[in-house]
Amino acid sequence: MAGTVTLGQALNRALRDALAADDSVVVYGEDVGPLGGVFRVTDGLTAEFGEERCFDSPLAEAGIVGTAVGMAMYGLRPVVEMQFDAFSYPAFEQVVSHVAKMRNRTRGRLELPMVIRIPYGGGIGAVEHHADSSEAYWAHTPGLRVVTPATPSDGYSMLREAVDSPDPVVFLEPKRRYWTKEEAVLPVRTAPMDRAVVRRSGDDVTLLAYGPMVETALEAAAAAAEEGTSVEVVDLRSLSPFDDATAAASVRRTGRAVVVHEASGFAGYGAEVAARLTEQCFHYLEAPVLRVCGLDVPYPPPVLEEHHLPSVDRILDAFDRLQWERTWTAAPAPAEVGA
Amino acid sequence: MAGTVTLGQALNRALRDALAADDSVVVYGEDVGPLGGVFRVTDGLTAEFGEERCFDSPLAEAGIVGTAVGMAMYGLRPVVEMQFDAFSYPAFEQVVSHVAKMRNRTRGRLELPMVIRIPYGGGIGAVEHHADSSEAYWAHTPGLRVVTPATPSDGYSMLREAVDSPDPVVFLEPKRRYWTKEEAVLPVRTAPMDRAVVRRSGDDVTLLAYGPMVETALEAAAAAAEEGTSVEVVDLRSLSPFDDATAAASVRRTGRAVVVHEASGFAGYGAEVAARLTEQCFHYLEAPVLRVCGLDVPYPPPVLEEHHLPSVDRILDAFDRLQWERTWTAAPAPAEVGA
Amino acid sequence: MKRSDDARGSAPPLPSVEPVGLVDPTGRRTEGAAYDTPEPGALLALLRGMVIGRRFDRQASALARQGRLAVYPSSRGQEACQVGGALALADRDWLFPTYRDCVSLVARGVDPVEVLTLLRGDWHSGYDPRRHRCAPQCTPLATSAPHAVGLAWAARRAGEDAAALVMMGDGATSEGDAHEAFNFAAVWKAPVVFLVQNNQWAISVPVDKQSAAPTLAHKAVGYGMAGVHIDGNDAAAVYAAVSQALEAARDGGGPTLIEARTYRLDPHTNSDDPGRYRDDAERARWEERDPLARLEALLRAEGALDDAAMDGFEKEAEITAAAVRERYSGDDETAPEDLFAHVYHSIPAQLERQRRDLLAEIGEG
Amino acid sequence: MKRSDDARGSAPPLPSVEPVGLVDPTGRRTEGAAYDTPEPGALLALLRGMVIGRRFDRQASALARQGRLAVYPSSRGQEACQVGGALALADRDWLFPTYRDCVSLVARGVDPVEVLTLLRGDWHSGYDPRRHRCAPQCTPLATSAPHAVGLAWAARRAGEDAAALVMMGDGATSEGDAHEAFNFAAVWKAPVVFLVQNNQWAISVPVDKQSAAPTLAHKAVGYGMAGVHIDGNDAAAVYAAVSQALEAARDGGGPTLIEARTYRLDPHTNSDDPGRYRDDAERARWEERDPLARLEALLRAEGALDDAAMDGFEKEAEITAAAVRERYSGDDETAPEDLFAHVYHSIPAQLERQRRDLLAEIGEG
Ligand SMILES: Cc1ncc(C[n+]2csc(CCOP(=O)(O)OP(=O)(O)O)c2C)c(N)n1
Ligand SMILES: Cc1ncc(C[n+]2csc(CCOP(=O)(O)OP(=O)(O)O)c2C)c(N)n1
Ligand SMILES: [Mg+2]
Ligand SMILES: [Mg+2]
Repeated sequence: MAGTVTLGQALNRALRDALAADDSVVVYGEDVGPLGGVFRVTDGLTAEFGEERCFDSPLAEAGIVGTAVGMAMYGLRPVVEMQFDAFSYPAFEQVVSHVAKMRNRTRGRLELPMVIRIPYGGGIGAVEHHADSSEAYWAHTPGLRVVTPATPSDGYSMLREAVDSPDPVVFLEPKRRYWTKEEAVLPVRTAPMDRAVVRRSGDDVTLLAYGPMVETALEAAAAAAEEGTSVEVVDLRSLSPFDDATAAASVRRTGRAVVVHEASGFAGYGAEVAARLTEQCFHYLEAPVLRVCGLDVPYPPPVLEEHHLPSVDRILDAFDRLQWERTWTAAPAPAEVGA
Repeated sequence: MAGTVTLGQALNRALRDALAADDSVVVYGEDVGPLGGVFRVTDGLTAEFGEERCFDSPLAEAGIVGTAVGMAMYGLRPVVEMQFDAFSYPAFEQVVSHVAKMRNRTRGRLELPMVIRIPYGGGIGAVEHHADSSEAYWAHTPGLRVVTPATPSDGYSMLREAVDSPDPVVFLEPKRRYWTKEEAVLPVRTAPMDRAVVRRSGDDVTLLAYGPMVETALEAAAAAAEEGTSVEVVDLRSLSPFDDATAAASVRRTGRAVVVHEASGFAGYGAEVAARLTEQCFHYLEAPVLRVCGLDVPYPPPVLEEHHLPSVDRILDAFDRLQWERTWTAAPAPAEVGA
Repeated sequence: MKRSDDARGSAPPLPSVEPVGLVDPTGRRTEGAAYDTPEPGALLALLRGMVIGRRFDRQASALARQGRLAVYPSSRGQEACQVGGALALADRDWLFPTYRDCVSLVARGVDPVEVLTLLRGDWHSGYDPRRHRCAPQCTPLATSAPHAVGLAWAARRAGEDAAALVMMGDGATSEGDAHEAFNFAAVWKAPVVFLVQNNQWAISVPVDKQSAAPTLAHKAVGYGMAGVHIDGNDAAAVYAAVSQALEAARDGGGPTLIEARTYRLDPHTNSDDPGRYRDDAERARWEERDPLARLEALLRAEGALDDAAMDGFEKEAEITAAAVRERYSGDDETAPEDLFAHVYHSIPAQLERQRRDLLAEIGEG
Repeated sequence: MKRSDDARGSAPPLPSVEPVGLVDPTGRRTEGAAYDTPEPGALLALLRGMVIGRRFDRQASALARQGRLAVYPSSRGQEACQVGGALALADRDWLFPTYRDCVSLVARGVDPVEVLTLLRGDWHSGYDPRRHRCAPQCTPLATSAPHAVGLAWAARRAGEDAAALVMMGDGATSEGDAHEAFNFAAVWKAPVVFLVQNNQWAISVPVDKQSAAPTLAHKAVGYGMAGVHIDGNDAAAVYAAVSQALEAARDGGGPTLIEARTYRLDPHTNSDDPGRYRDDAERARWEERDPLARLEALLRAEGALDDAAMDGFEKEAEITAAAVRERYSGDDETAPEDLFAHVYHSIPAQLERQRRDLLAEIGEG
């Protein structure tokens, strides 16, 4: 498969290849069978692999995740879909009290190699409950790996890696980017899924983004370049664990950082990014790490979502607030405090 | 009621007075009736007010919160108990998708004046699922008020205020402090529940804590004083909304800050505290805001919980890492960036 | 053993595996029906509601096709449930509709434009829930069922003679919240009626993948509540069954679970593609069981309806559709600052700052 | 209508409102019993398991009183369920116990000391789940039920002739997860047996506040699965009913919901105070329905048990208790670095830093 591929297609191909490679992989959830999922990410899988490998279950998210726990206990590698972000909430207890803890509870005797796919985020004009960004809930929960791809290649590679992972993975799919295209050759292996990557190099500011906001961040960086500001864009990819090395190295070099996400800012994931980069890079920072996030309101109705979502303009505004007039010459590198 | 009172007794008295003051208040949940709750916070309420005002419901947390939503829609003021922190998770969808959003969804036409009481946190030697600190999940959810008292007086006053609040309140009760005593006269009104308060004044460091950790913070401040460090202890009380004014004023004055909580640090509530104080006080800070938090692991079994929980020693260690050798003379106060 | 099995109720009769009806698909009264057929006035009101409802639904589908609604889940084919359920309610009762139940809201008297606010994407809900005693339409499946139970419990406590009608789909019955609501209602003997519109499909998933039970109404047995299985394309039956259940509920008889067997003729929403999962022949068979034609046939055969009356209904329907179209050419009235106004009773400082920033950004600050 | 009601099963017979048994409280065989009475060998094994189980339970309660366990939820009075359920399992089957089911684990052959690891507070679970085919004991109510369904489904898919037995309490049946597990099991025809130990109380809440249904077994009807209501103090009945249900499940007959009517004689846990919510007279009446005495009486009356055999069981029980006591005087083997070792397959950098910090702090770094 070479040529133009969308994120949705890349994810579909990853599932197909995973099903073909390993008989212990099963895919199920709501409408993932004949319909192929409401976003068609599971399109054709039932036809190709049969009802035993890709199928529709009763409509109950706790039941879906809970049965997947049992399958994984047995040794299967279930990949389940939550149809939309807010519809993963009924499964919250199963995820937090079991998926995240079973390995630890049993001293590693029961691993849960399972993947919970969640299309997340807004920007598609959807009505209430169809545009939440739930990453902070999952990232705060030890025992889960939480990853989110931003490009078709990463979608393919990270999903394959998630399915192969011995740990349970919450796999967050930026739904507004399902149709994002890339020239790619599949199968492909990109960076390991627990690594951040630099998507664009720059010297003046580090812009940290993930999932749906990576594209927006790159646009902002391009716009800033025209105004003479050189922005380095870091795609975090793995929200938990966090790749300190990549992010902190960039911030130490640029001395300024902005983190961007769609979720409400308050107690959001960006707070962790800002807090830990400040801990690790304090004396390199010319200004506080700023956050450009969704407003601290419930996700708005479609006509207002543009006001909620971080935009290129808001990111550029944040750059302007990075206290450029205050640049000091770098102090001799002090010992940094541990994370 | 004057004399020595425990937090548990103060909460009980608050519920009694609320039931007596307003016929629209109802209290229910698991074992809150004749048993008086596993922590006895509802002790005697059924006997005094009858089964219609305080009663046991079927054992189902989503059902409990969901029916409370309906009661509040009708105009009652339900106060429901989740028996332990981790047992609020089955109600997560009801809380996040309805309790937090109903007012906004209906443009204020349906307010939900309800209180969800959750005993939270560890330190009592309890087995798995009985010692979680779930505040980050709730605080990240716009539409909820999230408060947590640290003293008996605050327990009384804040719970009364929570019951009277037109907004839904997640009321987090630090279970290891249920037996904490104070000389108090009840009824009492302390500071409004959306305000932080300074529990101890100091000049060198601001130590921010809430709920179960306030007592630990005060102990650490006392110990630090003996070593010559003057610590100001801020009890946040309201986790959402956050009282920026009180916290930032303290940090601007001291130039150093540590935030402490039991929950795992990663993407925990302390990240928000650190990030926003850094945004608001960057040029006053002599060192990064440090976090002393639970480890990034599932809550440990009883024999290991001492290693997980923030201790006086760990807080003192954090003070030591505040880069005292680097104190600069305060720069002329620069314009601070907005939150 | 004071609180043993004896203290609990005995099993109510099992629901019928074949749906119960009053009017057969050809428009004739069925023999030995389980309910009395409603009065002609009520039947005319049902027909009128269905004619208007269907026209409204068609209009909304058209708006969705034109991109003037964010999404529209049609209830074409389910009008007997939509209207029969709504008209069975007294003014003092409450309706808890889902995203699919727009026609139900219209039948209840809610302004059709306000009904569409959610689906147009202007706000999460457009009508005043208190004025109409209609909860906002609920999207997370089964989650409004416990709300209805709590509200009904509160109404009874207040001495109000009111009940609540909860709408849900066949798929929604699989959710844990449905179970918890059924159970709370039965234990509390709350005045609630659960109307499950079994339209055979939960998006692409057929009901035999949701449940292995003989009917969904059989679930009632496990809660100790009454369960009935009715023909959901028979408006008279829906009206009668819901009316009787509401009455029993108000009289302290506790909740009833009604499964109404019907069919979603249109796609799940305008963005669905049913060709991927179901036969057109199936849909065609159900088109023949049209709830409107059936009631019209009965009323005409019994001389209770003439062309003039039918024309009148259709005219009303056109007026409703035209009003929706026209009022939709106006601007929407949602303002950016509405984002902040309703999150809390009063705006916290932090939100006030965000509000000011936004207004400044869009040049209104 | 291709996937209509017809495609789904017809209703299995309703469970009996009176619990079904094989041996009456005085130790005599009941007439016209629904199951064959197990062979004498099996009955002796049940009695042996119950004698050992009760002694273990008493020992654990004593340790809890001495503060040597963090908490202990006794199952005294429920031994027929604990042992009858466990012994009905084949080695290849899986057991999904709750916090209350320690005796069940002991009967299954798990090292009693490893069973108590959770309650001693040393770790969240002490035994190897794969070795014994026992899931870790589950505390969040009803949440392991879907695990069992998924595991059983996976086992069948792998061609294994194995089934899973899920234990749960009466209170747990009110949770949404119970509903979802029942439904998935029935729709998937998963080889699972749900054994509800209705011990009349969920902490302080009596079962008539949990459910208004005639029995909890009636819930089965709503899922299209078999439901049976048995005397949970009759070990022969529990063993027979669970055995038969497991067999049916393995044969592709789908799940069964068994309600076993029993009683929790002791407090909910050692820190509970049942005087606040229940009559001592109630407890006293249930003491008379003791599952051990009943089976002992039967076996003695029928000449299958003599003093020597009974002494043998009691000696084994004492040995078990003594072993628990002794091995409990040793140090616990949990090390602080265990905190980090099992969270992920390999320790991420961030945890590794926390590990090093902790070891340094406690002087082991
Ligand atoms: C908790 C939850 N999970 C998933 C969804 C996504 N979803 C919307 S409608 C639907 C199917 C519902 O089927 P049914 O209950 O039969 O109602 P119908 O749409 O047929 O009226 C699904 C899965 C949702 N809205 N809520
Ligand atoms: C989800 C959840 N909610 C609440 C609790 C707290 N809790 C522990 S045991 C118990 C009562 C359970 O009763 P039942 O299911 O009848 O089992 P029993 O204890 O009688 O064996 C409760 C409420 C829990 N463990 N899990
Ligand atoms: Mg449906
Ligand atoms: Mg019980």
